[in-house]
Amino acid sequence: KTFYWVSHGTPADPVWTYFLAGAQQWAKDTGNTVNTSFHGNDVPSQQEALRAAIAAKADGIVTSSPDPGSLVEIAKEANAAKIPIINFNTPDPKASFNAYVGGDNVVFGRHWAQYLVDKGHVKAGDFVWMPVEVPGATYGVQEEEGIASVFKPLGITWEVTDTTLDQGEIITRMSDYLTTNRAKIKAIIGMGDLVNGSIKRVFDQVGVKPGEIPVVGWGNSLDTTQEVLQGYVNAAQWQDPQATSYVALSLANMAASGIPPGFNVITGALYEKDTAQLYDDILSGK
Amino acid sequence: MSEPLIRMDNVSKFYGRIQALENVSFTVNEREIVGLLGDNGAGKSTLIKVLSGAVPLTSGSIYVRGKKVEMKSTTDAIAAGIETIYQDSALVTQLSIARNLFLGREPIKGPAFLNRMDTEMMNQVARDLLKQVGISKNIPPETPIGSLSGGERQAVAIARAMHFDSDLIILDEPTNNLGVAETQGVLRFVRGARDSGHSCIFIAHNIHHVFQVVDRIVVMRRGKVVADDIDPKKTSVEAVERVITGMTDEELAHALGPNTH
Amino acid sequence: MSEPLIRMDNVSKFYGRIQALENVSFTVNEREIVGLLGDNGAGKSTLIKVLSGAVPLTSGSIYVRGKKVEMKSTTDAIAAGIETIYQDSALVTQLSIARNLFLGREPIKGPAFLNRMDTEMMNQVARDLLKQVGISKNIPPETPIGSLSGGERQAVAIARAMHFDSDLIILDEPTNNLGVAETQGVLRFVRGARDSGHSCIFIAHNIHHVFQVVDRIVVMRRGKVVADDIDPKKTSVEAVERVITGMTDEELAHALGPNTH
Amino acid sequence: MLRRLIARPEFGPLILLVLELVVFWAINPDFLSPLNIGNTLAFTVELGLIALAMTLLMTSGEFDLSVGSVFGFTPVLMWTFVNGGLMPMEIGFVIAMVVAALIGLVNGWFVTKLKIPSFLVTLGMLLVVRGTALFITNGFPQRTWDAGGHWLAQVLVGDFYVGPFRIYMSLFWFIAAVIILGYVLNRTRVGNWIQAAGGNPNAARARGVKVDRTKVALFILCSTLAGFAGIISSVRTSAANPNSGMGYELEVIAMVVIGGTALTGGRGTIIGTVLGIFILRVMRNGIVLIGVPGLAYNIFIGAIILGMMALHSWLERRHHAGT
Amino acid sequence: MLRRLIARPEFGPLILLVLELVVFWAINPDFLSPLNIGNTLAFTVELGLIALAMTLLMTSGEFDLSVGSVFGFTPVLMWTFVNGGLMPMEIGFVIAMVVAALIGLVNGWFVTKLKIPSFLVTLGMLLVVRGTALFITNGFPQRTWDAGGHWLAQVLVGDFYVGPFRIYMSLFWFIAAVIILGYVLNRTRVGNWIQAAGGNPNAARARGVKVDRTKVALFILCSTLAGFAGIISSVRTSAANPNSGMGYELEVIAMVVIGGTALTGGRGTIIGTVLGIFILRVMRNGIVLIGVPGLAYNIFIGAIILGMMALHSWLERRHHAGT
Ligand SMILES: Nc1ncnc2c1ncn2[C@@H]1O[C@H](COP(=O)(O)OP(=O)(O)OP(=O)(O)O)[C@@H](O)[C@H]1O
Ligand SMILES: Nc1ncnc2c1ncn2[C@@H]1O[C@H](COP(=O)(O)OP(=O)(O)OP(=O)(O)O)[C@@H](O)[C@H]1O
Ligand SMILES: [Mg+2]
Ligand SMILES: [Mg+2]
Repeated sequence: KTFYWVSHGTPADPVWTYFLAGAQQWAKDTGNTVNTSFHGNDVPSQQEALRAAIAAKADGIVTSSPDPGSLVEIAKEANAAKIPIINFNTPDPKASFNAYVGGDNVVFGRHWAQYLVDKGHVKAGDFVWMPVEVPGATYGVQEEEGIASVFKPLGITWEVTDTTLDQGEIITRMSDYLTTNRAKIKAIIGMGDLVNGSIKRVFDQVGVKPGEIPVVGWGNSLDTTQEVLQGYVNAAQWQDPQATSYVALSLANMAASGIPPGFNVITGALYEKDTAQLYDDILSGK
Repeated sequence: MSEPLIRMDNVSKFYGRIQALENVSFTVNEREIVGLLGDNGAGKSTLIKVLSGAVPLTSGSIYVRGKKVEMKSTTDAIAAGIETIYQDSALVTQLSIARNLFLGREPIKGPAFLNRMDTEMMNQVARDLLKQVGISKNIPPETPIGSLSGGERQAVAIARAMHFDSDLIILDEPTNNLGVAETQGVLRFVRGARDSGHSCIFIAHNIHHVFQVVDRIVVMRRGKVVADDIDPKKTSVEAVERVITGMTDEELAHALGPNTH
Repeated sequence: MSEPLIRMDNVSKFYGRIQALENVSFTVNEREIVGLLGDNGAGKSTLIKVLSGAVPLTSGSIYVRGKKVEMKSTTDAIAAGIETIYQDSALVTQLSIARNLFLGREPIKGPAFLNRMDTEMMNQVARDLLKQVGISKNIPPETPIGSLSGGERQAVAIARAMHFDSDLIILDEPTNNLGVAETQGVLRFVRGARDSGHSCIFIAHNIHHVFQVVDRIVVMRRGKVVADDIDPKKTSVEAVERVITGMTDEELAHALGPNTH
Repeated sequence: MLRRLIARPEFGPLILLVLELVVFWAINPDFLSPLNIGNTLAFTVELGLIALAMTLLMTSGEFDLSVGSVFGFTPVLMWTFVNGGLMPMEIGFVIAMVVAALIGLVNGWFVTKLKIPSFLVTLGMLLVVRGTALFITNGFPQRTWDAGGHWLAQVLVGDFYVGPFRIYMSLFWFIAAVIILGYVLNRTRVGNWIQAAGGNPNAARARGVKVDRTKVALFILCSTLAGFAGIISSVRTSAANPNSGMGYELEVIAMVVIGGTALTGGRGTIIGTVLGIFILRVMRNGIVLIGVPGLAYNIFIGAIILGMMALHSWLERRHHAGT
Repeated sequence: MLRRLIARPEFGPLILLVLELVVFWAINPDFLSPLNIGNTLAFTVELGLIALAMTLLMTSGEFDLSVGSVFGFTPVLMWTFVNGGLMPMEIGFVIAMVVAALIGLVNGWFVTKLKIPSFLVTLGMLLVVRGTALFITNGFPQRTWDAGGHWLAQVLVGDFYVGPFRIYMSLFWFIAAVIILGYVLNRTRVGNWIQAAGGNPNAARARGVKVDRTKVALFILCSTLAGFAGIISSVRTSAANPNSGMGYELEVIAMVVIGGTALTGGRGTIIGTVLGIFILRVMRNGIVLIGVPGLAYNIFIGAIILGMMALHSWLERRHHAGT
């Protein structure tokens, strides 16, 4: 059978390489063909690819949602063509997908904010810095929504800054910002894997000791698991990227065989130093 | 006497720190062909560029029929009735002959808002004009300028001035690159222009050509006008050459070498 | 008789579907100055472009001292001892006079791997050469070509050929744009080149200039050679003009208009 | 007849397009299914609108790197107004288009009056416009999915079926733009000025052609059509994201250049651009359809661009040698 | 003396840089703190190396959009070899540099032999190289953390303190490149050829200058230095990510053009480029330091580019009018 795995992410984002790895693993395990493509938040091009998959009479499609609402039409067309279409990574309840596999970015954001508050790292009147690779991309926007739901009532202020997807540039911009605002920043939420994975390098460059500024955020990369183990990052979010792809494709395959998936699969866990080794092992393929 | 068509008064021009014109005063009367002579770098092209608005003057003023005019751009000069054919005949190599001829003044066919060029008319006029300037070979008017020979290009530029007859036509070395027949075409055109009431400024290094058509000769040297009322009918070519180079007879004979006299 | 320096045999050249040269045969002997005449579009520039490797020929062959040579690029021609000064004097406007003069053959100072140009020497030579071609004004050799007058540019191109004396020097309308003194400078240079053992092809529309220097005149018309052994000492200017235009005496008199004779 | 066809500069791109179609179709016959054709057309015409305007601008010797950001910004602005309940959709549309035109005006003004290379001006503008889109939305995408029934949405991108083909209204906008801009470039006075402005601006100026005004008008055209395409796209895809249109500028310029318009100005062809648009879009569509792995996607796009250019240059040379 | 300084084309950029430094410093004195200066220098010189090579390439009339992707690809390749245990670091380095040079060779070959505009060639190459980097790594970044102590890493980017300033070895590589390339462009025969190739390639060819060979060499230089800068950067930031260098091409070209090199070729200045490099990097650093809101970052960058260009053009004109 032929399946299409269509991502709104960029291959530049390391977490997506783990998602991709899950899809490839699934193809290997089951012997089915999986055609993969990345669309870098470009909605028209993703829609076009999805319609191409429908035109090619795919046996099943799995896709992530670039923006809530943007795939409503496509889902309908897939339904009409009787092609199973499974949503993963970023949910869109408005669209008629057959199922959803993945986390909930709003919930993740709320957890991070709550974590900082519960552990006493921030209080009313404090300022939190929230770097993100691509401002305006859905994940950051939804996370901010969740974070805001905790911080706003408490009177905690924050700023989102733009770092790009380029490691050299990320480190430079984050260092610049940290140098300037070091006194003001009470905590950092790294709203992306590349950003959070650069914390150690930024701290080292600016001369901040591990633990001096509490950090939470994404943790789907070896850089971050290491940072958690070494104390640079207090807690990081695990998204089960490979598993998400694998399960989503399995559901698509199942639906293609006529068994409708009547449920969603929710993934994700927030880990600290004690459990970080587990994820470090998964990511380094041990 | 009435006001001259063009009067330039005490005009100076600096390119950076190089002074190309130094207090030049220069007039052209109605129905007069003025020959402008001078050695390389004398400032002839600069003078007419100032007059046609292609470069701004540094100081001095320009009067057209006694009225002071600011030549801020070529558009101003065209509006004042001055048409110029530059030395580096300014054509667009990618465009066809016909399109170059009418550039900026393309005829319109049909309702104005459609802005549609009258291509047929343009091609027809272009064909006629090319014949008039002495291009005997049959070159289609759709040919891009880029594939013409040096002289053919010059001929196109001339043809353009012939068609849009203005009060004053400036020709900067129009006979360069031209063959015998084409050169005569240009000279005939200049004479015809005067006969139909126009004035001309004619620049050329070939003094014989100048002598054949002009009413008055002005000579420049190193940015200054050194003679401005030479009558070609009463002066010899050699005398004018001496004024141009600023040499004594003896120096000139030496410079011209043994073979020439 | 020994082999001529250059022999072009049955050369044809098409630009797309336009035939610019039609079975042209043409020779230049050692120590000979050949004048190449012809009306606009006759194919003169094309002929010498083929000879200097600037455009490929469509058919035919070229021999240098009896040896067949493929002119695939200008480099081949330069290696064969052919130096060309193009009609649209090919200079780099952004570079200085001195840098243009030595372009492609810059002198090196110090160890070779440093590849260092000998700027002082270049400037010195440039200064001298400018004087030799008759530019009396003191132009610093560091001046970019872009800020020279038309004639001054031509003079720089000439100066270049004077310095790098090759077996054959081709001059395509070198006296266009040039003033009296500068023109004589060029003619003197051509004569000097022959005296020191070089050959020249000299193209000009000013037949008087041609008559002053050449040993033999070749005339082209519409892509063909129509006369290839006119002796300027035994022929009148008018007769040559008739050959060029291909007209009878009567037609010519008419074409030249009333003022000219 | 055939000879004249071959002699045209658009012949090379035409061959390329046909070749491409044949290859993809041979590999996957679904490639020419009505569904896929309708699908490809939908997005193609949106990018295509920008490419057409860019053709004129490039013919006049300038180019515009800010079109991608205007494509993203204009719909965001419009939907911010509309969703905020500030005004009805019609007025929001008009205001957004006026702002897009103003962006073009500023570009043109900087380029012509201050004589700054259009590369720098429009690169700066790209950043400003993209930044503004992010700033006014705080990074949040605007929702547009309730626009479906509105008459303006219908006029812009309403879809209907012609036989098995799903056709969007935007296709007609595109065809209209092809006809009008093709006519302007080849048949009108203004077209002559555009070509002259790109070929030899000094000569054009010397003839009294308003070179600067022509260029400014083209900058405005380019921005306006980019904004228009952005709005069409946002209604069709139900998404107005401040990040959309990223990188379109290079793709659009590539389309224009592949079609045969000179990168340096003076020579432009609308038909060529239409071919260029299809060459690139068909390629992107075909590559997904024949199942090129996601990570290798860019390798293929790049390699095909290079390969096609090599073929193009070979065709050109053969053609010159042949006649 | 002063007069001659003012007459130089680099005078405009110099004023801009000084102005920029003064303004930022006045707003936030920390701007000139040793920590910040060391910080800024580190990344500046990496981009700077590319900009220097690009200056020569652009003087010769071409440009290279693939430098950013080569910047990302070269270190990925090197670390893939090294981390895979296939070879020691020295050999990995050499092989990666050779591959970078080959990319330049291919660019040059397409541009000069097939006569395809460098815009298209290097755009295609950008995609191919970026795609290959993703493909060979499967998108995973390569780790370089253990390189710290290796002698080669020390030579490339070892850091040490001069007084309070943290200086990286890469600064010396940059200075060396400035001196060598400045010398080549202004004093050597090859420099004369480069300028002639950009100014009037036909004239240069007619004089027997090997225009094509010169351009190919410059493409190779450009790719090689981009790869070298990428490796330096990867060692310094301990990360070899297949996506690094994205968008650098435009920033690098902007640096070169702001410095006064003509976008159309024929005229180039290394000193101007050095100023252009600092103008842009200082700007990026400064606006974070003075506390511009995060999402407005791009607006400011864009607006400052436009503003500086306006100032630049005003200075130029004053200067021409004045003398
Ligand atoms: N754009 C420019 N920048 C600087 N100097 C210039 C510029 N144009 C001309 N000049 C200088 O001004 C002087 C006069 O030049 P101009 O072109 O007016 O001479 P001309 O009399 O037309 O000479 P020719 O007969 O050779 O065409 C020359 O010395 C020339 O070097
Ligand atoms: N690149 C080209 N493409 C097409 N046709 C050309 C090209 N160059 C020249 N021609 C044509 O070839 C013919 C000969 O041109 P050529 O330049 O050799 O003439 P010429 O004798 O040098 O004339 P002139 O005295 O005007 O310089 C002309 O009819 C011209 O239109
Ligand atoms: Mg002149
Ligand atoms: Mg000629």
